[in-house]
Amino acid sequence: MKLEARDINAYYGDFHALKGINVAMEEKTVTAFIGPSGCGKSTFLRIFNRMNDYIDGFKTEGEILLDGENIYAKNVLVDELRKRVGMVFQKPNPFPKSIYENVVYGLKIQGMSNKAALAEAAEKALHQAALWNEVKDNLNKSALALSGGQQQRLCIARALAISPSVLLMDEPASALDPISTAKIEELIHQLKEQYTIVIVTHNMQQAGRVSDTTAFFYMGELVEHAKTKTIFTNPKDKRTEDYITGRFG
Amino acid sequence: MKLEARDINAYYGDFHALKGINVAMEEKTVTAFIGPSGCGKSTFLRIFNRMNDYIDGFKTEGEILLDGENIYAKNVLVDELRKRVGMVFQKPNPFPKSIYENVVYGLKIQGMSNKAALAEAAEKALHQAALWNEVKDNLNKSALALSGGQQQRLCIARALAISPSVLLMDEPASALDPISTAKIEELIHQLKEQYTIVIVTHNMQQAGRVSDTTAFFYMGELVEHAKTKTIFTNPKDKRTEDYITGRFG
Amino acid sequence: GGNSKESNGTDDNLTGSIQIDGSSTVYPITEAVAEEFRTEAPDVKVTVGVSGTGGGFKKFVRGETDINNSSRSISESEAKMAQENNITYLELPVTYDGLTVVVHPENTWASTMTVAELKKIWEPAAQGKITRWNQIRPEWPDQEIHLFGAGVESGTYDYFTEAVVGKSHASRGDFTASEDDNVLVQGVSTDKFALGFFGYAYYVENKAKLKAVAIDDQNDTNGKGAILPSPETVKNGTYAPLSRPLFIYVNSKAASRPEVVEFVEFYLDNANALSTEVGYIAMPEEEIKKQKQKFQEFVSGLKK
Amino acid sequence: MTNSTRNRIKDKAFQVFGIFCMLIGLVFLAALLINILSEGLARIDWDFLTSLPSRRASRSGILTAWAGTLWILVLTSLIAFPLGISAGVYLEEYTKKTKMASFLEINIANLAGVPSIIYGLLGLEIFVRQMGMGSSLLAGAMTLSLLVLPIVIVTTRESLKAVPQTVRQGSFALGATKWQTTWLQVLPAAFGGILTGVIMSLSRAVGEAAPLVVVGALAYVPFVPSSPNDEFTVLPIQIFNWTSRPQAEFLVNAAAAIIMLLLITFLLNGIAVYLRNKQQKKIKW
Amino acid sequence: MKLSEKIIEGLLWLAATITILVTIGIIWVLLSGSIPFFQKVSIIEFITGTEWTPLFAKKEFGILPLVAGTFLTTAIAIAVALPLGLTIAIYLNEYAPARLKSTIKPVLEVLATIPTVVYGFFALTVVTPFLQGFIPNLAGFNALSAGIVMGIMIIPMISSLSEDAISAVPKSLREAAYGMGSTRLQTAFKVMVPAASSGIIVSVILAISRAVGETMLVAIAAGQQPRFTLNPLVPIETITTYIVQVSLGDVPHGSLEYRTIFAAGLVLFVFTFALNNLSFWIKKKYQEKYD
Ligand SMILES: Nc1ncnc2c1ncn2[C@@H]1O[C@H](COP(=O)(O)OP(=O)(O)OP(=O)(O)O)[C@@H](O)[C@H]1O
Ligand SMILES: Nc1ncnc2c1ncn2[C@@H]1O[C@H](COP(=O)(O)OP(=O)(O)OP(=O)(O)O)[C@@H](O)[C@H]1O
Ligand SMILES: [Mg+2]
Ligand SMILES: [Mg+2]
Ligand SMILES: O=P([O-])([O-])[O-]
Repeated sequence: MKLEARDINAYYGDFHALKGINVAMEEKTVTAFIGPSGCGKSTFLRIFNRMNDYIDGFKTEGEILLDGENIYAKNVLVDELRKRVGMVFQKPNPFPKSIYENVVYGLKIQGMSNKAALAEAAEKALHQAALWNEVKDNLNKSALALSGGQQQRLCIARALAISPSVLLMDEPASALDPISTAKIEELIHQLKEQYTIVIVTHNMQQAGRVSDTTAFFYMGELVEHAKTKTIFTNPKDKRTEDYITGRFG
Repeated sequence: MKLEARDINAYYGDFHALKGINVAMEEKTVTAFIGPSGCGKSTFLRIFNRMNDYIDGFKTEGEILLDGENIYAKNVLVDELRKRVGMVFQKPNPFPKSIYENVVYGLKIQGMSNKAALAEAAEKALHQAALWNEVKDNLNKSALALSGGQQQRLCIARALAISPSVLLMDEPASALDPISTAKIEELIHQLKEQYTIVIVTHNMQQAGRVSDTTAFFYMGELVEHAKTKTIFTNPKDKRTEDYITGRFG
Repeated sequence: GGNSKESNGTDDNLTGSIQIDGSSTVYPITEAVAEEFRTEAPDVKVTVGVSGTGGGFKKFVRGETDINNSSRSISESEAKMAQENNITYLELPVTYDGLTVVVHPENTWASTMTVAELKKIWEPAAQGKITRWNQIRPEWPDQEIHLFGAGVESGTYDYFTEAVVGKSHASRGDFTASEDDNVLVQGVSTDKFALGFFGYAYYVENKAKLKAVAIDDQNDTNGKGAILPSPETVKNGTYAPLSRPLFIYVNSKAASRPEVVEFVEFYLDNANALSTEVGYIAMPEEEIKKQKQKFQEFVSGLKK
Repeated sequence: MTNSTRNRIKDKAFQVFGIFCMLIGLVFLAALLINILSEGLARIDWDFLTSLPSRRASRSGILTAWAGTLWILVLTSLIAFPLGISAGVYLEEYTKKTKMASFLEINIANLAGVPSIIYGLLGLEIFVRQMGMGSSLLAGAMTLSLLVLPIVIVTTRESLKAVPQTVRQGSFALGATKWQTTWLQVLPAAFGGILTGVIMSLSRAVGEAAPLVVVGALAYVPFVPSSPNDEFTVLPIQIFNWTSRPQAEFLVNAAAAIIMLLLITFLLNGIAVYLRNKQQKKIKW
Repeated sequence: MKLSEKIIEGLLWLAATITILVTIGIIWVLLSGSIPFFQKVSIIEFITGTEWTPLFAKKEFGILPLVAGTFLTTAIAIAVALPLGLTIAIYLNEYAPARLKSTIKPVLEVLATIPTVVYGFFALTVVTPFLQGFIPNLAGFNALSAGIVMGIMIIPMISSLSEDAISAVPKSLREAAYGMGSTRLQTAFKVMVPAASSGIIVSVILAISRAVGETMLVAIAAGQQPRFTLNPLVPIETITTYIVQVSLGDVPHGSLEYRTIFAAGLVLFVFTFALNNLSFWIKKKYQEKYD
């Protein structure tokens, strides 16, 4: 198992946001988290790179094993962890800097300063994110001037530049138009060959298209986790079925 | 026709938000507006009670006929219009007052002050909104202390109290839990007998359950408007089909 | 320094700074002297504060200032303090003043007042009691009287209370008291029912907005009836009891610095011209000469 | 008359009243500016700007006053900005919602509301007396620095708040440390806003007279200060002094000096507003 | 955590805690000046006495005349600023088109950026003579014109802060009100103002605190005569003016006069401190309501 959650409970102050969650994800697969708004998908996703650490009053119990090691162990350095677990957010969030500066930021803060090496890494990451052809002549343009879909792919490139092995994506296409959405979905297909991917989505068809397994969350609980096909055709739980068939949400 | 839109174009400053929309709605029917985020559903809905009037830079062209009269004609008084066209919003928005004060607000500002008459009207509206039994002992409690679903029904009661003939609802259940959602949907079924209802929803199954006709919007255009069944089983336009089948959104 | 300037009497070589503080009554003259002195010695920084005579002396006797402007002689307690701090000094009269009682120009009733009437207004017992014009003379208007007077750190206050109330530093406390005479002028000149007192120069400067009250000391040996302050009545002593000399006090340590010596000599040389310019009353020439001599002796005494 | 028409008439009436109230403010502002311009504009010339104070209004200038103001501005900036911006960064980026943090917050809100003259008393006792600085530029600038510190902190915090959380998250997610994120992403993104606040605080400092009166800046200072230890005067104090003189010519001087002071104040505010607008245009989150 | 990160955080922490030192400094300075004062003068006499003549031979130490002067100018200022400011806030929020609002708001805020000496000058040389045209008994220094001018000066505090508070009311409430057919006036007074009331109260309290602490304006235009009166037509003295007046006289360190300004300062500080805390507390409560 590449990633494994063991008995995860999470709290925002007194609010019990995640309730005893166990889940395991294999290497080089895509796992989709689905569920109605507020059920805890994002909270859970962010537990895998300890992104919730800075939230006041937030508390996690349980273990997350990445390659068999608990990332919540005492001696773990959070910034090192995040170099191994990249993240892409719902709204594209490029830094207000040039495209190039966005892509190399992760490398620069690691102390890399060789210009040629940086440029090479940037090109590679932009290629992987299927953005190179669109921006290669404008690397010094502000990232904010790109379209939403391009911005999101830039954020993916930025995450890839530091060579993580896991990629977390929180509704990466929900703010995008159909064409950009299709591009991102295609990209996920390609990235699966190298990366272990976890994606949160509210679009069930999207989950169906891109993921190998799907986990359905409801009110802080993991209701069901199974092969995507199984979830959509033969859900075990009534709540899953209600959600899939659009009874609510 | 109860409501009819003729060649509606709408602009936020330079942004062309609605493009040449024509649509007609019969009395005592439910019409659903669907479409991806930002396509103009809410903008269009709010045109029917001139709710956009106070937005700076907003401009409408075309005619909206309510019972055959153009509500954008010069001599129309907006506050009178809004008494005929009630509105329910996405997030429940009760006034920070008591339940009773919320329901009678619309009558009070019209100058009605007879206590008995107000109480009677309040009871009737709360009955219609299927809320009476839950709140009848607590009419003086703060409306903010109600649950989300109760708040939304209170907002519906508030709208019904001034006896409109049209009811506009902008994603009235999207912030609610499954049980409240079901209650609201049931309510819509009942209200249809007296009111002409227009509902915006992002939940296609909901549209399927509650509406008689469905209008699909895409990037400011009305792509298709037809019997709900037709739209869902046999859409004419490729974009409608893509959306219905979850290709994007 | 350039020759052209030296031929004009400037002394470019003098530097340093001179700290002056004290009387607001004397301030206009010292300010004028300091300003003219700039052309004499442009690199000497002269600062002149306005703390009132008493406030100034408090600093002077601790050696914090070089010169104190003073509208009365140093008091015993102040002198004692100076002694304790090993401060020695020289008193130099520089001009004459007629302490002026003023009212608003539209005040038609109070053109003359007797010293007794002033006492009735200003004595400590008047506080909260004498508050209306008609309490002074029944025929005067039944209107609240608004009083403006020199602040308690000022020599003017000491002098006025001594001369009018009979005891230095004793007066009522419910009046607008300011060390800054400009504030008093402002107050009286904008208030029809005001009465105030301050140095003659401030009256002269603002004659158009103020009306001086003629004072009757009910002592015919020095002029009969009510008398208005003027250069003549002050000089010949008929404007009594409110005529007085004004002084500067020079610290002996400071007087061993060349810029201070230069400044004081410049002061005495120009005292008459500048004091008349700002509104005070010139001293007789031989008096000035005497002071200059006194100062020179004082300075040469220090050198030994 | 129906209720509905009555409601509409009331509605209109209030609209008229609202415009009337606004006009009162605007007319007052216009009257003030026009009055001061008409009184003082003719008095402003090169001599006025470059002359030392004099007993004669017509010869008196504001050289020492604006030189003192300039000194105060520079010194205050040097002291208040590093302190205030650091404190703002600490409070916004580093503290969790602890008791200490909320105590600091209440404390700063309180300091922002302490009357300026109290700062004068603080400066008088601490800087002028205890630390023996006397009524020097340095003492004045330190006093004003403490006075504007809450403004700098609060505006720094607000500008930092305006930087979307997503920027920080983006940076953290790439393995950046707290300080790397703050220094490389958040502060550059907030720079415009911070600068705006900093300039606003200077404009406040320029206009303050009360605390400086208390620390003793009201001597007749007929020379331009040449070091932070010199005594000084500033424009508002020069104006205060001239205003308290009864002679009409000095009031003209005061009006002329007010024009210069307003010029500086408006200039600083103008720059701040310009920067803010530019910033808003540049970055659309 | 890395060492450099620790050091940087420590430095930033130091900067933040300096603000606490400032508060401690203020309290220490005020107390160390006042305590010796209160050893000579009974606190009872200080807070109940109606005569304030600490500079005179016959010394009285009743702070009430200064408090009355402060209260008077503040009350006049608020009487001017509150109705004007609140009306403007509502007008801008509910009636004015966005373009007008975005020009008027900053223009009105100019009122708050003008140094207060300028207002003092204007009150003394323009407003007082103007008012004397109607009120012949009006003294040259008086609380009335100082209070009026101060009121106009603090209009933007009330109008801008109240406007912000009204703007912060969720848009959905306004829409609900309009959706029911309310007029703008009804929307404003029946829904928006009640919902924003705590924010509006905060703005008024802050304006009061500002008026209480205002110095140069009253020092120039309201007079320097401690007087236990609520008559706005005569010269009075505020707490702040008293401090300025004594400071101008260049107070000898350690004297009783020197200490009176700290005692007066302490009273001023207590007033404003109470007001500021009150507003802070209300604001906190109010923020929770809408978060
Ligand atoms: N910072 C926070 N403080 C307190 N509660 C929070 C915080 N963030 C989220 N929550 C609560 O935790 C629960 C789970 O939130 P989360 O964002 O994980 O939901 P989600 O499934 O991602 O929903 P969505 O689809 O709307 O993004 C929600 O009830 C939310 O209100
Ligand atoms: N006040 C406004 N000013 C400018 N543009 C606006 C405004 N309100 C909406 N828009 C724009 O108009 C378009 C249509 O918005 P609208 O709110 O009608 O979309 P919608 O279909 O209701 O979306 P959603 O499902 O997210 O509610 C969007 O692109 C939106 O950005
Ligand atoms: Mg989420
Ligand atoms: Mg919408
Ligand atoms: O001249 P005095 O200021 O001391 O009165």
